[in-house]
Amino acid sequence: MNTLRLPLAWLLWLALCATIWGAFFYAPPAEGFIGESSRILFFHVPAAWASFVMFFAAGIWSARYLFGSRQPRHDHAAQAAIELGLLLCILAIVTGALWARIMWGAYWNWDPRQVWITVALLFYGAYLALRSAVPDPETRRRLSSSYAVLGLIVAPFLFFVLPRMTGFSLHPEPVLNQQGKIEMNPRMLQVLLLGSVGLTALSFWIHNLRTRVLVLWEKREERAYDELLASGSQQSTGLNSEPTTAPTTTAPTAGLET
Amino acid sequence: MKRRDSSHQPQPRPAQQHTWFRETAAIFLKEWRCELRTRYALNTLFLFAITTLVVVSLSLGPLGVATAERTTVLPVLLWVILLFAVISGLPRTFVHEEETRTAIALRLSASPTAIFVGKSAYSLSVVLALEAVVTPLFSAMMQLPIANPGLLALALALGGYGLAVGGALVAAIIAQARSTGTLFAVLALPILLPLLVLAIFISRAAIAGDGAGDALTQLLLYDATISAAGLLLFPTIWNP
Amino acid sequence: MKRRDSSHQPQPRPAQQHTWFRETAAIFLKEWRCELRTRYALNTLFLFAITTLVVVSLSLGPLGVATAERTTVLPVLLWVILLFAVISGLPRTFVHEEETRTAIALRLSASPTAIFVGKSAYSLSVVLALEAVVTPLFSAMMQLPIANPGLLALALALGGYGLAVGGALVAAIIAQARSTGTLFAVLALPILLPLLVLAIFISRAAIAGDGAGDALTQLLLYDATISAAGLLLFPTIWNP
Amino acid sequence: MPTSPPPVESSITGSVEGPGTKTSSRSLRFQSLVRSFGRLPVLRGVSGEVAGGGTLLITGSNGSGKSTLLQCLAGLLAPDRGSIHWIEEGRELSAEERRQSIGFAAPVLSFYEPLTTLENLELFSGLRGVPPQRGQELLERVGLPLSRPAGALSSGMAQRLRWCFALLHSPTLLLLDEPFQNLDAPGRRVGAELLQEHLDQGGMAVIASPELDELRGISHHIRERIHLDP
Amino acid sequence: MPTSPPPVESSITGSVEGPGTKTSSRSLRFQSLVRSFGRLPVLRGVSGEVAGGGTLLITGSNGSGKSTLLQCLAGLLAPDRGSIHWIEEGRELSAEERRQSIGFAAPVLSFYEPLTTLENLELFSGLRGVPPQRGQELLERVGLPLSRPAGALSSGMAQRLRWCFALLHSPTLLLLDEPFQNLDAPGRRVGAELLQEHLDQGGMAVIASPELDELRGISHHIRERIHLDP
Ligand code: HEM
Ligand SMILES: Nc1ncnc2c1ncn2[C@@H]1O[C@H](COP(=O)(O)OP(=O)(O)OP(=O)(O)O)[C@@H](O)[C@H]1O
Ligand SMILES: Nc1ncnc2c1ncn2[C@@H]1O[C@H](COP(=O)(O)OP(=O)(O)OP(=O)(O)O)[C@@H](O)[C@H]1O
Ligand SMILES: [Mg+2]
Ligand SMILES: [Mg+2]
Repeated sequence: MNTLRLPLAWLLWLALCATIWGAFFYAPPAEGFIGESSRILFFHVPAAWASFVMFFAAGIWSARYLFGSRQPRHDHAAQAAIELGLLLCILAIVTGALWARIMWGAYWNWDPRQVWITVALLFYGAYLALRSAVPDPETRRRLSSSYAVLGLIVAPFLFFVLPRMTGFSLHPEPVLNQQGKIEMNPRMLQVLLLGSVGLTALSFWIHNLRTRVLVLWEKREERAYDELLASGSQQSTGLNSEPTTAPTTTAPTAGLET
Repeated sequence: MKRRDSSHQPQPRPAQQHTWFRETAAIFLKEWRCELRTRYALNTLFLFAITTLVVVSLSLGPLGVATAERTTVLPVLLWVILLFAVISGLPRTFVHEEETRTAIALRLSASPTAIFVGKSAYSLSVVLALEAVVTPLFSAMMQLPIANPGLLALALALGGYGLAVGGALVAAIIAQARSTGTLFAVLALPILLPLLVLAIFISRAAIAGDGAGDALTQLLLYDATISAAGLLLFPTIWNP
Repeated sequence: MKRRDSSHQPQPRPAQQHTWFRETAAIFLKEWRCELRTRYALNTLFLFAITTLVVVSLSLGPLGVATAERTTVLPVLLWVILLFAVISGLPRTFVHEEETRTAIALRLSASPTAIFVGKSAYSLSVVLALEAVVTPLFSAMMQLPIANPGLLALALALGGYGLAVGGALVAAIIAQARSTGTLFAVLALPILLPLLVLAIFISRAAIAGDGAGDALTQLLLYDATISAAGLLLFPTIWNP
Repeated sequence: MPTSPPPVESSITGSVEGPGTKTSSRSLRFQSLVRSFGRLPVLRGVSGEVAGGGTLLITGSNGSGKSTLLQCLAGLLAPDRGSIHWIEEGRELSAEERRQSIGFAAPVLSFYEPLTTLENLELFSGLRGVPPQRGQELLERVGLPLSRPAGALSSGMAQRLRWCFALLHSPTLLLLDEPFQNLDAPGRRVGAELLQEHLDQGGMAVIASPELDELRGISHHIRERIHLDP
Repeated sequence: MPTSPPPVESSITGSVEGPGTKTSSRSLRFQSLVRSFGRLPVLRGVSGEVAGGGTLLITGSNGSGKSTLLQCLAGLLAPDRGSIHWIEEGRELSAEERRQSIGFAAPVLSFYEPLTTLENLELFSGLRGVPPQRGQELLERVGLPLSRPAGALSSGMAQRLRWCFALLHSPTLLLLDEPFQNLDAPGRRVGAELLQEHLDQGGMAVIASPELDELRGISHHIRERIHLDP
C-alpha cells in the first residue's frame, strides 16, 4: 500500500490539473448559460457531490463504531469526515451563490436547492455543537455517532429528494435526471466526472490525514493518562482533614480536570 | 432480539411479546400520570401554542392576509406554531428523567425498546391533543375554509407522528449532554424540517382541495425511516 | 424594604445598595456560567437563531409570500421566533432550580428581589443577543427593507425587555403550578399577549415607515407595570 | 409515618451555655411549633431552646419530623402555629437577618452541578458578601478538590460541600440535618472540629439525626435533646 | 480519585458459600476493572469475586470509587477495561439477563416524585413482570405508607423505598451502596433481615460503605472485603 501511495498521489495531482485545464479549454461553454459562467459547474458540482459523499461516509463510520467493536478511531473518522463535508458544502454553496449572482441576478434567492443544502449545513453543524456539549468521551462518541447515523436518513432527503419536489426551482436538473438519461455535452460530462472523482479522492486523502491527527491526539491524551496512573503514588486522597496538606492534594486534582 | 434471551433467565417470566407490550404500556401510563400531576409539559406546550395562535390571529386577523395568499401562508403559520410548541415542550420526556435522577431506576427496570416506544407514544398523544386543540381554533380564528378535512387530518396525524418520534429520539440524545434549552432546537429542527415542509404541502393541498401527490408517500417514508432509526439507535443512545 | 434591615444585622456587611447589586450580579453571572459550561454554548445560541430563521424563511421564502404581504406577515414571524426562544428557555429559570433541589440553597443565600432581577437580567441579555443576531439576518434573508431602523431597534429593545421580565414571572408561576398541578398556561397568557401585539404593531410601523403612534407609550407603560408586578409578586411566589 | 395520637412534649433540661464570652446574650427559642402537610400532622407542638455556645439535638425515628422542624427554624417552611424567637443582644432578629445568619446543611440540599465546587461557593459567598477566598479555605479544610464539578462529586464529597455551604458565611446558628451521612472517618473528624470551632465562637447549633450513635465524635457537646415521637 | 500506582489487589480469602443448596453454581467475578472519568482515574484494576450466599464488602474513603465500582457491576457504567463474568449453572448471563436479576440500591437512586410509593413500585413491577401486590408486601414490610408521594418522603423513608426497589423482583445479585444511610434502628433491623433472607435463598450481595461500623447488624455476613485506596 505504502509503495502505491506516491504514484496515486501523482495520479490525483494530474487528474486535478486535467480538470482545471479541461474546465477552461477542453469543455465548451454550456448553451443556455450567460457567457462563460457555466465553467464554474466543474467546481460547483464536484464540491456538492464530494460533501454529500463525506457526510454519507461519516454515517457509515459512525454505524461501524456503534454496532461494531466501538473503536474510537471509527468515531474520529466520522468526525473528520463531517468537518471536511462541511467545508465542501460551504464551497458548493459559495460557488453556487456566485453562479446564481450571474444567472439569477442575486446571490441568495430562496431556491429550494440553496435552502436544503443550507439545512444540511445546519444539520452537521449541530453535530459539532452536540460533540462540544458532552463532557464524558465515551458518551460523546456514543451520542454523536448516533446522530451521524441519523444523518444517513436525513442527508439523502436534504440533498436529493426535497430539492426536487419542493415546488418550482431555477436550479438545473441533475445531470442524471429522473428519466436517468444523460443530457450534456459529452466533453463537459467527461470533465465533470473527472473533477468529481478527483475532488472526492482528494477529500478522502485529506480525511485520512485528519483522522490520523485526531487519533494521535487521542494517543497523547492516553499517554498523559497512563503517566497519571503511574505517578499516582505521589498523590494522596485529597480528602484528608489536615489543612496543611490540603493544598498539595488539591493542586494535582485541579490539574486533572479537562 | 435482546428480549429473546430474557426468556430463559433465572426467575420465571411471561412470554416475551407480552412482556414487551406490558413494559411499553407501563411507561406510557407512568408518563401520563406524572404529567397530569405536575402539568409541566402541558403548561409550556399550550402556553406557547395558545399565545402564538392568538397573537398571530390578532395581528394578522382574518383580513390581514389577502385571500389569494391565505392557502399559502396560513398552513405555514399553523405548522410553525405546532413545531415550536412541540419543541418547547417535548424535551422534558428525557431531560427530566436525567435531571431528577430517575433515569437510573428506569435503566435498570425496562428494556430500551419499551422505553422508546412508550415515551414516543406518550409524546404522540400529547402532540395529537395539541393539534386537536390548535387546528380548529386556528381555522376558526383565521376563517380558513378547509376543502378536504380528511386529508388535513391525515397530514396532521402523519406530521404529528414524525414530530413525536423524531423529537423523542433527539430528546434522548440531548438528555445525556449538558443540555441547554437551545441545544434541543438546534439538533431537532434540521431533522424535523423535511417533515414540516412535507406536512405543509399536504395541508395546503387539503385546504385548497387538490391532491397531495407524492408528498404523502414521502411523508410516510420519512416517518417509517425515522421510526426504524429510532428503534435501531435508541438502545445505543440509552445504554452506557 | 426587606433589604433595609439587612444593614444592621450581626456580622458586618457592605452598604445595602451594594449588597443588592452584588447579589443580582452574582445571580446573573451564575446563570451565564451554567449556560456557558458547554464549550460552544454561544455557537449553539447562534445556530439556534439561524435554524429557526431558516425554518421560517424556508416555509415562506421558496413557498412564497408576495412582497405585499411581507410587512404584515414577517414581523409576526420575527416575534414568534423570539417568543419561542424565551419559552424554550423558561424551564431553566425556576422549575430547574426546584427539580435539581438547588432552590433551597438559593432561598437561603439570596434575597428574592435579587433573584428575580438577576434572572430577568439574564434572560434579557439572551433575548437581546438573539435579536441582534436574528433581526439583521431575517431582514437580509427575506429581503425586507426597513424604513425606520431606529424605531425597530426601539421596538426590539422594549419588546425584548417585556419578554424577558414577563417570561421570568411566567416561569415563577409555572414553577408554582408544578406543585399545585393546575394548568397555568391560561393564566400566563394575558401577561405575554398585549406585549407581543404591541411589539408587532410597532415593528410593522418601523418597517413600513409610518409612525408608531401611542403604541410606543403603551409598550413602555406595559414594561413598567410588568416590572413592578414582578418585583411585587415574586417574593410572595418564591418564599414559603 | 407518625401515627401515635398524643402530642409529644419536648423534654428540655433548661438552656445551657457553652464557653466563650459573647454567647451570653444570644438565644433561639421556639414554642409549640405545629406543622402538618395536608392532613398529615407532623409537628404537634414542639418547643425547645438553645443558647450561644450550646447544641440542641433532635432525635426521632424516620419520618418523625426532624427535618421538618429544622426547615421551619431555617425559614424554609412556615409553621402552621407556634412561634420562633431569636434574640441577639436583647433584640429580636427580623426574618431577613435570620436568613443571613443561619447556616443550613441537610440531605435535601444540593448544588449547581455544572459549576465546580469552588464556583458554587464563590456564587454563595458573592450572594452573602463574604470574601471569595473563604470558599477556597473551607474546601481545602474539608479536603475537596477545587475544580471538580458539583455533579461529579461522590456522596461523601457532596456532604462535605454541604458543610462548606453551611459554614461559608460563619453563621451564628448552625442547622445540621444528619451532618455525618456518607462521611468516612476523616470526614467525621473535620466535621466535629468545625462544629467545635463554631460553638467556641459562641455560635448555636441544632442537630438532627435519627440515631444518637450517628453522632459519635460530637456527642460530648450535646446537653439538650428533643425526642420526636412519630 | 484513587491514584496509587499498582492496581489494588483485592484480598479475597477464596469465594465463600452461604447456606442454601442452589448457591453452589452461582458466582460473580470481576477482573482488573479500570474506569476513569475524563482524565481522572477512579478504578485502577479492581478484581473481586462473590458466590451465591456470599457477601462482598467494598470499603474505602470518600471518593475512592466504591459507587463507581457498583455502577459498573450494575451495568450503569461501562468500564474502560476489565471483565465481569456472571455464571449461573455454568452458563454466562447475557447483559439483558443481568439487568433483570440485579437489585440496586444507592444514594443516586431516586424515584418519580409525583407518584406515590405504591405507584412507583407498581410501575417497576409492571416493567419487570412481577405481580403488583409484591410492591405492597415490601412497603408494609419496611413500614412505609402506601399512598405518600415519593417526593414527600423523609430521607429515611426514601432509603426504605430504595430497599424495596432493589428487592422488588427478588434478584439474585444485590448491589447495596451505603444501604443504611439515614435509617433509624428499626430500619436497620429490617434491612439486615431482608439481606439475611436474600442470602439464605442463595443470593449474592455486594455492599459498599465508607466505614465498616456503618454496617453494624450485618457485619457477621461479611467474609470477603475489598478496600479501595483513593
Ligand atoms: C447557492 C446556490 C446553489 C447551490 C447551493 C447549489 C447546490 C448544488 C448541489 C448541492 C448540487 C449537487 C446535488 C445534486 O446534483 O442534486 C448542484 C448541482 C448542480 N448545480 Fe447547483 N447550486 C447552486 C446554484 C447553481 C446555479 C446558479 C446553477 C446554474 C444556473 C447551478 C447548476 C448546477 C448544475 C448544472 C448541477 C449539476 C446537476 C447534477 O448533476 O446534480 N447551481 N448544485
Ligand atoms: N412536602 C411534603 N409533603 C407531604 N408530606 C411531607 C412533606 N415533607 C415531609 N413530609 C412528611 O412529613 C413527615 C416528616 O418528614 P421529615 O423529613 O421531617 O422526617 P424526618 O424526621 O426528617 O425523618 P428522617 O429521619 O427519615 O429524615 C414524613 O412522614 C414525611 O412523609
Ligand atoms: N460523573 C463523574 N464525572 C467525573 N468524576 C466523577 C463522576 N462520578 C464520580 N466521579 C469521581 O470519581 C471518584 C469516585 O466517585 P465514587 O462516587 O465512586 O466515590 P465513592 O467511593 O462512592 O465515595 P463515597 O464514599 O463518598 O460515596 C470521585 O472522586 C468522584 O469525584
Ligand atoms: Mg430528615
Ligand atoms: Mg458512593
